[in-house]
Amino acid sequence: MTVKSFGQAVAEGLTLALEMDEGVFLAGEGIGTSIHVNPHLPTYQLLERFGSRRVRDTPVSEAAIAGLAVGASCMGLRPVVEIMYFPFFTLASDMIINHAAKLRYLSGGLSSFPLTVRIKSGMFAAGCQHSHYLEAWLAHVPGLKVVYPSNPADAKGLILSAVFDPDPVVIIEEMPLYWSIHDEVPEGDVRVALGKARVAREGQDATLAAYGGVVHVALKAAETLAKEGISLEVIDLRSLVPLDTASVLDSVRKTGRFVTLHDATRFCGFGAELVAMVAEQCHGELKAPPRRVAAPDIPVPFTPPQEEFYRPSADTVADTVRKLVGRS
Amino acid sequence: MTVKSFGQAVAEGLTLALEMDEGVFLAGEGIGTSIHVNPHLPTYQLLERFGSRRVRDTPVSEAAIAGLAVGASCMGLRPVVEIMYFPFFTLASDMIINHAAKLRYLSGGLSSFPLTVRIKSGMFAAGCQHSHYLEAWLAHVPGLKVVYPSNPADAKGLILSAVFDPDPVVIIEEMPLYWSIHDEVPEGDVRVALGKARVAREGQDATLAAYGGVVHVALKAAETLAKEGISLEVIDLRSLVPLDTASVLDSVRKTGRFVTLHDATRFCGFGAELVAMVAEQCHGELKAPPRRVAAPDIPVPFTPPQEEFYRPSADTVADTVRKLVGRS
Amino acid sequence: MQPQLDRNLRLTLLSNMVLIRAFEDRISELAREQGRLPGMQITCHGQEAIAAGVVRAMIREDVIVTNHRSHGHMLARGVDPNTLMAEIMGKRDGLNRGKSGTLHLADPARNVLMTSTVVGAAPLLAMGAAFAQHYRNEQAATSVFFGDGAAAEGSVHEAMNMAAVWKLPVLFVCESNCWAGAQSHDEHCPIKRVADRAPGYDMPGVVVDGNDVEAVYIAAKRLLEQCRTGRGPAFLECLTYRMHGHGEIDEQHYVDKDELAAWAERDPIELYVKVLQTDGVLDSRDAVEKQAVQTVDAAVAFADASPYPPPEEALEHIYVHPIGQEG
Amino acid sequence: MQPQLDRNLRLTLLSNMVLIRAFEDRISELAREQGRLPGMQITCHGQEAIAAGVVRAMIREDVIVTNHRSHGHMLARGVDPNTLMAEIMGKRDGLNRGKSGTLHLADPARNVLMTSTVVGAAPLLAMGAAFAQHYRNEQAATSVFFGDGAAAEGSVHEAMNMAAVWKLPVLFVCESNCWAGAQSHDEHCPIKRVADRAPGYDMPGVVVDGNDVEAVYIAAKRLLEQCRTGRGPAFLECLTYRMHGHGEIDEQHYVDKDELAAWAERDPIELYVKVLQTDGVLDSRDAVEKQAVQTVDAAVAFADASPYPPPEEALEHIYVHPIGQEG
Ligand SMILES: Cc1ncc(C[n+]2csc(CCOP(=O)(O)OP(=O)(O)O)c2C)c(N)n1
Ligand SMILES: Cc1ncc(C[n+]2csc(CCOP(=O)(O)OP(=O)(O)O)c2C)c(N)n1
Ligand SMILES: [Mg+2]
Ligand SMILES: [Mg+2]
Repeated sequence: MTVKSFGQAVAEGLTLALEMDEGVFLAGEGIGTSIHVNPHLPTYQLLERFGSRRVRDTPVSEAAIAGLAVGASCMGLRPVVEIMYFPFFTLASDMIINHAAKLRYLSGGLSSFPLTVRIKSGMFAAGCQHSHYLEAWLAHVPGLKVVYPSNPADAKGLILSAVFDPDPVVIIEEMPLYWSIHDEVPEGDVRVALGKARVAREGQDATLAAYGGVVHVALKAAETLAKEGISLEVIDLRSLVPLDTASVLDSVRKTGRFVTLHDATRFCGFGAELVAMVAEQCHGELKAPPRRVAAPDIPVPFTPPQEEFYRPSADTVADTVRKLVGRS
Repeated sequence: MTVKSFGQAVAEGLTLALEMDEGVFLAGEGIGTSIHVNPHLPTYQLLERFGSRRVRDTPVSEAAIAGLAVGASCMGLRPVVEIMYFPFFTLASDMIINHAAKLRYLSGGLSSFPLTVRIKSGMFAAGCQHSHYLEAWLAHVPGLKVVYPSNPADAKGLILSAVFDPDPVVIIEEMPLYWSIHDEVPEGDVRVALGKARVAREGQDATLAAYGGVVHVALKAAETLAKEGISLEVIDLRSLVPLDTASVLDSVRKTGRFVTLHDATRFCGFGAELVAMVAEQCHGELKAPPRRVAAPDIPVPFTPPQEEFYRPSADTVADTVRKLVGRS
Repeated sequence: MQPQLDRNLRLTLLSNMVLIRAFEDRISELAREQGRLPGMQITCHGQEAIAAGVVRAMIREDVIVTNHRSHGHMLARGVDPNTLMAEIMGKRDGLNRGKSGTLHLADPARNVLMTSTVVGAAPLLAMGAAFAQHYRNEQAATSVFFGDGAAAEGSVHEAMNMAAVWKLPVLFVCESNCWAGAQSHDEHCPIKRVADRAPGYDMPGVVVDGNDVEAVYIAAKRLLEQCRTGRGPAFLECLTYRMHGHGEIDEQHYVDKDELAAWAERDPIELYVKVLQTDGVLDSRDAVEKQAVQTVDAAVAFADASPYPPPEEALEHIYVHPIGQEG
Repeated sequence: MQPQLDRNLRLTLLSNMVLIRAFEDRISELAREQGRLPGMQITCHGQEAIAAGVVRAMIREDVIVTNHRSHGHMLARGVDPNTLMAEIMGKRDGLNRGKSGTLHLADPARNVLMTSTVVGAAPLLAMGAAFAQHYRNEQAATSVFFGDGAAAEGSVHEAMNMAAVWKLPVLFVCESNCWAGAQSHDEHCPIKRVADRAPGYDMPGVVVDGNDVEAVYIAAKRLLEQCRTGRGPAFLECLTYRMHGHGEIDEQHYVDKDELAAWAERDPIELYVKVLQTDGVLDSRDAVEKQAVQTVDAAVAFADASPYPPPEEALEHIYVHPIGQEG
């Protein structure tokens, strides 16, 4: 175990994958030579280390980046491609949605597509053409797997599982985590299975399900609530597809209360699926209505006070839980 | 009132819009000269009638079709563009999601984009690269409005509202309805407001919310159930954004039971939002768990028995409602 | 003057075209029988020389990626007509267990890697496949078939650009059949020859008579050779005409009858039969045609005998390990 | 030899460039002060001649669509430097009430219609705007600015293709500054001159020295004239160099210092000052520069004095009639 940043942990996963399998290659815009020189970036110095055959800077051409992944994976390689920011996923979406996710099905199982798409997400004062949380789109498409790590160890373990999974996996990396989150990371090829949630904090009074950076927001809220005698169980989903429904439902059955949290906008967000699932499965077992904490239904704003306004806060989470347990 | 097919009703709406406003023009692949000669197609003979300035066949170029709409609408025209089949929306999605839906916001309200995107949806034995129900994607994007008519009068009334709305509206048209559904359509410029649901059938025992072609499936199930003494209220949402939440919630409060129905796959489908909303708002008022009837989480299959397997049926709806009311 | 090709090769080129024609004729007939073939049927009538010419120019290691008008490419590559026909009917014994139908055929065992019916997508997939060949340093290339209409899509541009920047072994085969659905060439393309765009990607752009099977073969062979030897991608435009409607339901009300008749005079099979007869290579045209019809008869019989796959099989073939059942 | 331009015009070209430079210098400084400018700042240092030259060649009815490197285009078009600076700071009195920041500036009143920071998107938007001009039979054109890196995007291809098929009045202005982020020209483009793709769309492709403001002006004027008179779109490639990093945080470790120095020798402002001095047109360079600095000082003062917009205003400007409050 060594303490690493989130970005370094992704880098370690990528490095191992590149070392272990000659069929693994990376491609994306500026993943080799970058305008950013930052040791916490996931592809930092991988070009220098593995050369331009394995680590490939591409033209600004998202459809081609995704097409490269689909075509090369069908030939048996294990492409790991990067979409620079989530809004540009739209430009790659035909390849990912209509091809990566469907061509195995259409072939009657003759072909497979062991590709990984890394999508960088998060807010960084650039506005809604650079920031858009679209994980619900991906989760709605059969044929894809979708993972969303919150911490360094999971980031490394999930990227390894993604790369060596026989099917297309999308991994969403929140850029601001790259340098802001540091934690212990196990050495070597330690994978985190796709579809297994993690109890980030045990609790008795309510269950909160989250993924990615807001897991830390939830933990902060749980800390605050603990001081008030309210015990919040925080589940870090880690993977949206496959979804570890059992972990969520077991916890809800234990606590009798449920809240979700994400940075994406509320309407038709992933939280809707979680709440729907809980409402369907735990009817009569809930002591209070299920709740969603999410961004308002607006594009990600640019100017700092509005960007802050967009972001769901630990205070909002704590308030929501207080109401759920009847303590507000 | 005249009886018209669904396709003729759309055509009537488009015709009126073209007649009423010189700024309205239509563009899309084969909307003028088509390989299909069918009087129930919504753009049948509009080229002959309005000429190629107003009704424009485009290259096979979905990004350009959408870009045309965004650029021309910003200049004050009212483009009405067609995306031939829903999966090809991916190719237009950058323009629609990152531009049509966001540029007004980014301009601080200086610009507006009075455009309409008509997306053809539905299954027709072509498989998942031609059929994919992605309305939940659209509904998740602030800045768009999304309408989804089930019958000729609504189709005409909603298309008119969409064309003259000052913001981007996406209207989803299920192709198989064009010729299979005939009903009375009011003459003239009779609009259906965006955001107003319609009670398609009154009932007391359970509430079903649906949109598009499956409204007819729901009505068929309601018919069957009525014979068994179960009274199902069917709400035709007509518009997903804005969503008429009041109509849904009022009905659920009356019946105490809720079920949704759509052709899209279940996981993260629009039904998740509806169930989540009901679970949040009607906690303690539900006599049974809310339910979703939806397609299984698979791509739309090609071969006829599997296509049928995909499609949620009136029998499934009836069974689900029977369980809800404790009669199975 | 074209160099003289080997006699066996010439006969193979002919029999490939004749088989394709017989197959497509049958599709055309079956499409008119209610309930026989699910969905819209798109045939390659008139374009057989392109399929035969390009595919015969390929070596076994070469890979094909194709589009909605793929039957000819499949047959030329030696895909079993029985499983092909069964697939088009959506049957259990179809090439893809009824999951594809006519539109998304794949036969990876014969290097017919993928088909996409999203117009313009095939070139991107092919670029990715060619990347793998290049990455592994294989002496092989990928041929991708697409239409003149597809050339308007941004995806084709991105595929050509990336293939050119990285010198990937892709042969872009544009079947310029004068139509994209009901739109004529000048409604979607501002220049006469799509191949004239090739220099903009630093690749050779060759235009051939797509109804002259030997011309297609010779050009494709040379360009594929260039692809395989590290000299980067190439573009081959084959001028031809779509002799049936866009689909079999399309009655082509928008097509000039004289133009169609003029192209019918240039039927690729008739032209080649004449050449081979003149050169004394072809003994009996009838034998070739009879053989083709027998093959197609057998294919239909095979397909008819196969049941539909079970409805619940719709749940399979999404993931390699179905979710919830991972090792 | 270029024809001699009007004296006032020449002085305007210079003062436009000088203002842009002063503005961008200030952005560059402010970007280094912690917390002063939100987000990454992208300047057009070295590319001022393109903004000044193209925009001065436009008539009032002409429309601009631009990209992430837009400050120069805005200033040349006469956008108020005060509200521009306030917008870049994300302030309430910004051009777009702090909703845009540096990346998505729009000033429709001055026909700076839209900015998109999705690389390659601007040409599609411009094509749509030009369609409206054509539809209304206006004698006007749309100029769109994009980079050489953007030329790899499918969107640029689709925009050029549709504009060409329909003969829309768009001037595609490619600012070829040798870089796309940290990638050099040959990493994203297989040919030396992007303009060589123009014939593939049946449009003229003109290459000019992008650091020679008069050359840019003259070429743009001629091509815009062609656009406005129904002769369809045109392509203008302006060869230049990105003198700062991709953003102000970028220290350009990947840039050859000698190459950068050689281009610094060809600074568009220095070059033009020399020309105007030789021709005896420019009395005092200092006066022009002083004026520019004063303008920028005033802009910063204006922007600093403006508060941030209220956080809840984040809920506004999505729909014309907020949902739930329709008429
Ligand atoms: C992205 C996309 N847009 C539209 C269609 C509908 N479509 C199918 S084939 C076709 C025409 C294609 O023309 P071309 O590329 O010339 O091929 P051809 O049919 O002539 O062989 C169209 C528009 C599609 N399948 N995919
Ligand atoms: C679709 C998309 N992909 C990637 C980016 C990130 N990005 C911003 S600017 C840029 C480089 C663009 O290069 P070029 O078009 O030459 O313009 P320049 O910056 O040189 O003016 C990139 C890759 C983006 N904004 N949009
Ligand atoms: Mg064609
Ligand atoms: Mg550049």
